[in-house]
Amino acid sequence: MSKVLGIISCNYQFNKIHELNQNRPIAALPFGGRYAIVDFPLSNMVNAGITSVGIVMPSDYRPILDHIRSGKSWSLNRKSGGLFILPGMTVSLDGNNKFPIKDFRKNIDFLKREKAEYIVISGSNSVINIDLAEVIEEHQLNQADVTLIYKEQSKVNCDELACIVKLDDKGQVTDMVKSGTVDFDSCRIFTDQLIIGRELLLRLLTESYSGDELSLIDLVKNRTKELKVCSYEFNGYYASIFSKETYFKANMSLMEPAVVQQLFHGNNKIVTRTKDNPPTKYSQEANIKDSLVSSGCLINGQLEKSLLFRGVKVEKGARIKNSIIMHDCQIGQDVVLENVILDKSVVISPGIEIIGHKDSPTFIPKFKSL
Amino acid sequence: MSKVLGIISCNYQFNKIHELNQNRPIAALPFGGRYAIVDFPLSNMVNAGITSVGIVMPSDYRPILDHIRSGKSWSLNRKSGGLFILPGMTVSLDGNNKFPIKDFRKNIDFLKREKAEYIVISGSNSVINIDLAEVIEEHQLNQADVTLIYKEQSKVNCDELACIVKLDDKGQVTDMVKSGTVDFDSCRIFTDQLIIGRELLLRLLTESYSGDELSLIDLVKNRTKELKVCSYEFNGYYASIFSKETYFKANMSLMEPAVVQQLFHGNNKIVTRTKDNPPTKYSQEANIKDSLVSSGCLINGQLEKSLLFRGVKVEKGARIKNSIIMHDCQIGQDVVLENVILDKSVVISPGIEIIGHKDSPTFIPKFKSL
Amino acid sequence: MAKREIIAMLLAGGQGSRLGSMTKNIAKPAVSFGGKYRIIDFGLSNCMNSGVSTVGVLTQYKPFSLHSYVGIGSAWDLETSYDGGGLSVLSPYVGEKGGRWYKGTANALYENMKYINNLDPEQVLIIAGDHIYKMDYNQMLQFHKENNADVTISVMEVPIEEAFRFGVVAVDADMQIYKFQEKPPKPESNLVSMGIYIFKWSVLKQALIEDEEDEDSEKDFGKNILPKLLNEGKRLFAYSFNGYWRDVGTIESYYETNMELLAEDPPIDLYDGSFSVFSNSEALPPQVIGKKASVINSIVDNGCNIFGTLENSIVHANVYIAEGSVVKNSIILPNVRIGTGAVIDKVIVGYDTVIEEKCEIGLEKPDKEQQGGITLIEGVMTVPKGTKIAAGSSYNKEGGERHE
Amino acid sequence: MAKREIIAMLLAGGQGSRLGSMTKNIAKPAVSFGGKYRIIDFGLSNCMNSGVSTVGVLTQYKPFSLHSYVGIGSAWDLETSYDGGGLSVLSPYVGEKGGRWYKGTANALYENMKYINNLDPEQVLIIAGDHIYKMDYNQMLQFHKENNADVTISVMEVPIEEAFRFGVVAVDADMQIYKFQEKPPKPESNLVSMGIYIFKWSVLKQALIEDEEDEDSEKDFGKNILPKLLNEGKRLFAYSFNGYWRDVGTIESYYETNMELLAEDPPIDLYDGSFSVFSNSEALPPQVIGKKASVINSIVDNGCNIFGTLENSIVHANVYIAEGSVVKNSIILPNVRIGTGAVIDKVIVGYDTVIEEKCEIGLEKPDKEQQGGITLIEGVMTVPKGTKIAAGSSYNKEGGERHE
Repeated sequence: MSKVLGIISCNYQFNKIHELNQNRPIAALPFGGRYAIVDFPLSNMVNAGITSVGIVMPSDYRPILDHIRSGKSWSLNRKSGGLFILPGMTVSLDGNNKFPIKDFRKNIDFLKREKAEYIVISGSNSVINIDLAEVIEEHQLNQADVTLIYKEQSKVNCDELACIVKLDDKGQVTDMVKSGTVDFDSCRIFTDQLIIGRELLLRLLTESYSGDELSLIDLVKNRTKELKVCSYEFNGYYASIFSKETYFKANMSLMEPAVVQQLFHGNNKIVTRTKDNPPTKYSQEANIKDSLVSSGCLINGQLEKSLLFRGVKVEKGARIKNSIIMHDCQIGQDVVLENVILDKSVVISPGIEIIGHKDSPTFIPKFKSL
Repeated sequence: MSKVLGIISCNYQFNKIHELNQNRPIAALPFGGRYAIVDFPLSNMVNAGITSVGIVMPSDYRPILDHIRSGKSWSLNRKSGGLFILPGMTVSLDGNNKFPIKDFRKNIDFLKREKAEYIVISGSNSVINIDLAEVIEEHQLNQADVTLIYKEQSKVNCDELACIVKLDDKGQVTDMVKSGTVDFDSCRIFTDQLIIGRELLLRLLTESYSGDELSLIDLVKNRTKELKVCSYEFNGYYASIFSKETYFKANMSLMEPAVVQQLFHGNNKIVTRTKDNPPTKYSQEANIKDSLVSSGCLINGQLEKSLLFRGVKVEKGARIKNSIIMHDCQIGQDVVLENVILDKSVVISPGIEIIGHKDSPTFIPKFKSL
Repeated sequence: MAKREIIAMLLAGGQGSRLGSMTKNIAKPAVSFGGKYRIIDFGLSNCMNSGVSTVGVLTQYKPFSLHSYVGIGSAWDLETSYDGGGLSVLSPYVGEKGGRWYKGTANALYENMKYINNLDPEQVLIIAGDHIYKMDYNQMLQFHKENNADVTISVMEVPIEEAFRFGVVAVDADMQIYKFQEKPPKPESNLVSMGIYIFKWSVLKQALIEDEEDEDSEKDFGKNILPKLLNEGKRLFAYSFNGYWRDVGTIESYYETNMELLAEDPPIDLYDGSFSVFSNSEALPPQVIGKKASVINSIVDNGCNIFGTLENSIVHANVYIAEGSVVKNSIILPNVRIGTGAVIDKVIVGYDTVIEEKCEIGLEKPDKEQQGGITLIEGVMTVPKGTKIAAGSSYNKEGGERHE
Repeated sequence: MAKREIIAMLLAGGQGSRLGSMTKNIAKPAVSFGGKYRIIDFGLSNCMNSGVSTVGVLTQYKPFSLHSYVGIGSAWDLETSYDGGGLSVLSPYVGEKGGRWYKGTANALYENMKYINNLDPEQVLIIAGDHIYKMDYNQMLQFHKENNADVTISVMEVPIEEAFRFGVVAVDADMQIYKFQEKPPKPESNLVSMGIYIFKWSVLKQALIEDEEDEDSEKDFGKNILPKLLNEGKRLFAYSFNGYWRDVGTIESYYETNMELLAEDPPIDLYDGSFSVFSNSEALPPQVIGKKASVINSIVDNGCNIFGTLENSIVHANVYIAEGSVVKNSIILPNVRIGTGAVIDKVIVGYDTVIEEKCEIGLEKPDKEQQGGITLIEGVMTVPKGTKIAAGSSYNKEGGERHE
């Protein structure tokens, strides 16, 4: 395989999700019981044999750095290649202007120095397990300049923030538009992942005199005539997280064994930082149905269609339904939770009842005691 | 040994050294052919068995992070304890106001969480190899509240920026004053290293309502009557770096084999990040005297009383005297350098002659080609 | 190099033959335990939590399984360092003329004397790789130093009728040992050795050399070294340990010790963050508990998919329990698959094994049950659909040995 | 687990007896080379630079020295991973009934067949641990695949009069091999095997099993496996390598290969950052060149203190050369101390050795010089003040072996 470089833009944030991630970039948001969202792009790249990955950091770099550390969990603590911390600005996004070119310009030395043929560029708000090696192979076979990865979804699942890819009959990209502006039955949603030649990217960055406010997507879409912009359809599970609702929905979709199977039990593993938690213990009084539980929990209560992160304690008589409980929360006796999201280390005193709305769960911020 | 926590303040900068480190905190300044200055406090702590070290970072954290990475070189890539990145502000200093208490307040959660009995606090602009385990032992024996480490120096070596420790006849600290304000024959210079009980530090931080602009040194010196503030005299090699001249002098002092012996060949090693450089090669034309050379160099020219960092190339006929050449510089044929400091990756074309002043060497910034 | 105060030598060479086919492909200390751990995690974590930062792990039986598990010790903050510190795996060496196993615990130390000499410690801590306990060795070291002891033996009280199975010590009021008897028929005391020793290295070294030359010696600490030193008038002390300690050397004790974790207040707390047990574990997804599953009084590790009924059981990583199956009072090792309709009771299922649909294991109770009625299914095999296995039996497969 | 395309098996078990006392305490691949490296660095760095990320290192002689040097492979980005990838050290196993050394290169592979089976690669690259060269195995793999070869042998041209010392291949225009002769008295070709092979694993596996059963076989790749496969009509190809390659198996070749690095344009470029040679090295201070020192045409590593005269020499880490001493045409291994007034010429000084004041080594030239006039001083010893040693001799110390 030709040498490929990975870049993950971890420096964006969505206004709609502000409540959940005010103190952390979306890339560091806990997901699926033990992961951070950045684990998905990072693992996908490493699984494709990519050994040099640049992480574009937001100004508050600590949550991401705390999670990724030296990159050892992903075997990226290397002498040759490895993990590169790239400074970026925290950008608030609402649609097409992802991958601002000023981020790339700021790190142009890195792009010049790392002698790769191709660059895989990924966002950090998608839950996806994709075989990027196959995409790279297809990119090569097509002799493409750029390959955009999309997922076809029915319109009802297509948020107005999504970026839609328009294709010609040979599958080449003719345009990219905001979801709200088109009216199709089904949408080809850009998954925020693309492959581009390194030389081409460097050329685009130096050619485009137009200001820094443009995004890489703009550069590509303005050149669909001169460049060969190919597309790759991804058929597996894909969720884009940009609001509390999409966050909740994506987590809840893990109650479907098929989704867990596809995301976590296939050939390519999603890797995350391991912690030394003991296994989970279910007591005589435990009553669990249709749930996902991480290690280190002590469960004496009742659980239904819920997701427990590491180290959660659930006391006797507590009933949790349709909820997400992040790590180290303590749920007191006889507590009733339904449609709630507890951020990490929340303590709920005995007897308290919180019932959120089915479509818009109640969110309790971290370290809160109720 | 009781559990001890280390904290290194890497977030300060001196106005006088601005030229040398405008793009890096003083802690990341290259020193002695292959080190960064932060290697000294970091190695001293690790050599004393300290396995939890907090690094207070300046806003431009990258140079330090690039150097320290996961802390693996110092065996600090640990599950229990290890390296902690603490956010700080970049502070510009000129004397006594080191260790601003707002840095400690900002990271008070860390100080509360890490259950150590003592804390060793160190600056990051001193070149010193000290057995901190012995100091900690003495601190315990003395049942001291605080122990300040000082070095006695003749007045002529005592810069006006130094902080002078005044002792009573039992060796307890009665006051700390700026060097310029006293008139002794010899000075006891505070080496920017102290030991303090963790509980005491937490108490001082919460007690002192007076604003954030105070430093930990102020807090201690205002309490020399209530607290038992002991002193520890360090007798070995010590250099404090706060200007181009002190930087140059400290590097040049390494031409003295005894200094190299004391700093680098004793029981306690100064550890730094290793790179895979080949060894250094001296050609038939090489003529080296009284110099310090790092690995990866190719030397065809003449060297006298000079310090070469890694990967320097010196062509035939070049003559370098009394100079510091940082890593990856290229010195062309017949170049003459005397009393100069070349920052990293400087290229000097053949035939060029640069002769600086003996007491104030000429400085060439990094990546410059002349 | 600064002289080291103490290093640990962890004896991990035991074949564990009393664990039957559980140790067919794996060294005893590498056997899974408690839903997530390997037995050796406890000794290594004790070192880590006690600040003992240099550990020699002595292996011989199936060393590859242990070696690949412990690696260079990073999982226990024991990463091998330039100066010989950190963790080193010490296997019997095959010379040009062949190699041989250690002749006994003392011989194992003797053969690795050069390793210890290079490190030049003041004290040597000797521990076993097959005990389940949490202990701060540093407290024992303080006791050892305060007494200026040549040897300190960690001891505990057992019912006097059990004492004959151990090394029994008799002590004076200062806890100095005046008598040591290995497995005496009529014990004089209920204070027994836990097989954890701190020796002054100078004393141990001399004793090892002399014992090696003694042709009558069995090269064993309990039988030879300790009685010999006592006879010579050396200062031997007993350090009382009051915590939980188990030897998991038999199928029964392995089973019971696992099951003790299921108590409401288990005698050993794995959830105590101030003295954690560390392990070298892979990042696995959370466990899935299905719509029709029932999970009570059980311990389950990451990566499991539970769709059946689970009761009073310990389930290690990546186990799949199909809908309609029932698992009771059992210990399931990693990567096991239990098929629909299978029912198992009081069974230890070895790793990577598949139990196909409708098997009934441990249900039929013969009049005279072997091994405490515990059924043992060997690892890396398939139990075909509908197989019935009586309680207390061992289900093995003869033939080709896996790469160890 | 995804099927791996290729894994490497690095044969590092050779005793290196032709290197004399240099390999008394250390395996040949762990011997220092070129001022900073160990011989094995070249093979491991080639793997790293070629993207071969799974390497089994087969050791047997003095395995501890190699094991502690390579660790878990981090220095070459080959850190051992959960799925068996990365670097694994494979030592001969001591079973209950003892252990034995490998019977030959093919037997070494045979004994580790289960390791390879677990990894299930398509191709197996076999390399030696004692060759100095830089090679992109990936190009060889492409050639191998393009030819749909069963075996590809890396070959180079040598003067025809040298060919009898190697495995000689005869090829057709497409580089397909039609004849292979191990060390033939009268070579038909000057194309010789470098001991670097890529095998289809399915083909190699079958051959290893059959060869193991063949009682007449010497279990050697060159003597048995390759001729056998050729006879069976398998597709063997020769991959031409034009770069620098040296076998450093004798004192003379070790010496000469080191000395070649001192040429103005050395045939192997260690300063080429695009294909670096990596090593597991300690952070040592820069080298000190004293006021009265003279250093010309030499390679010196970190941590050295040079106060004397150094000429045409290679000096490894942490060496101290006192004022007034003269070191010429020599290779000094790590941690050596050379005293005031000592003069040494064309000497290999083993690691950790002290040469006291006024020794004269290699100055006196006997009429008939042994080992090319190279004097060999064993490691870890002291040459007393004023000792004179004639050129071409070996200065050893009998007695106690260090812990290896």
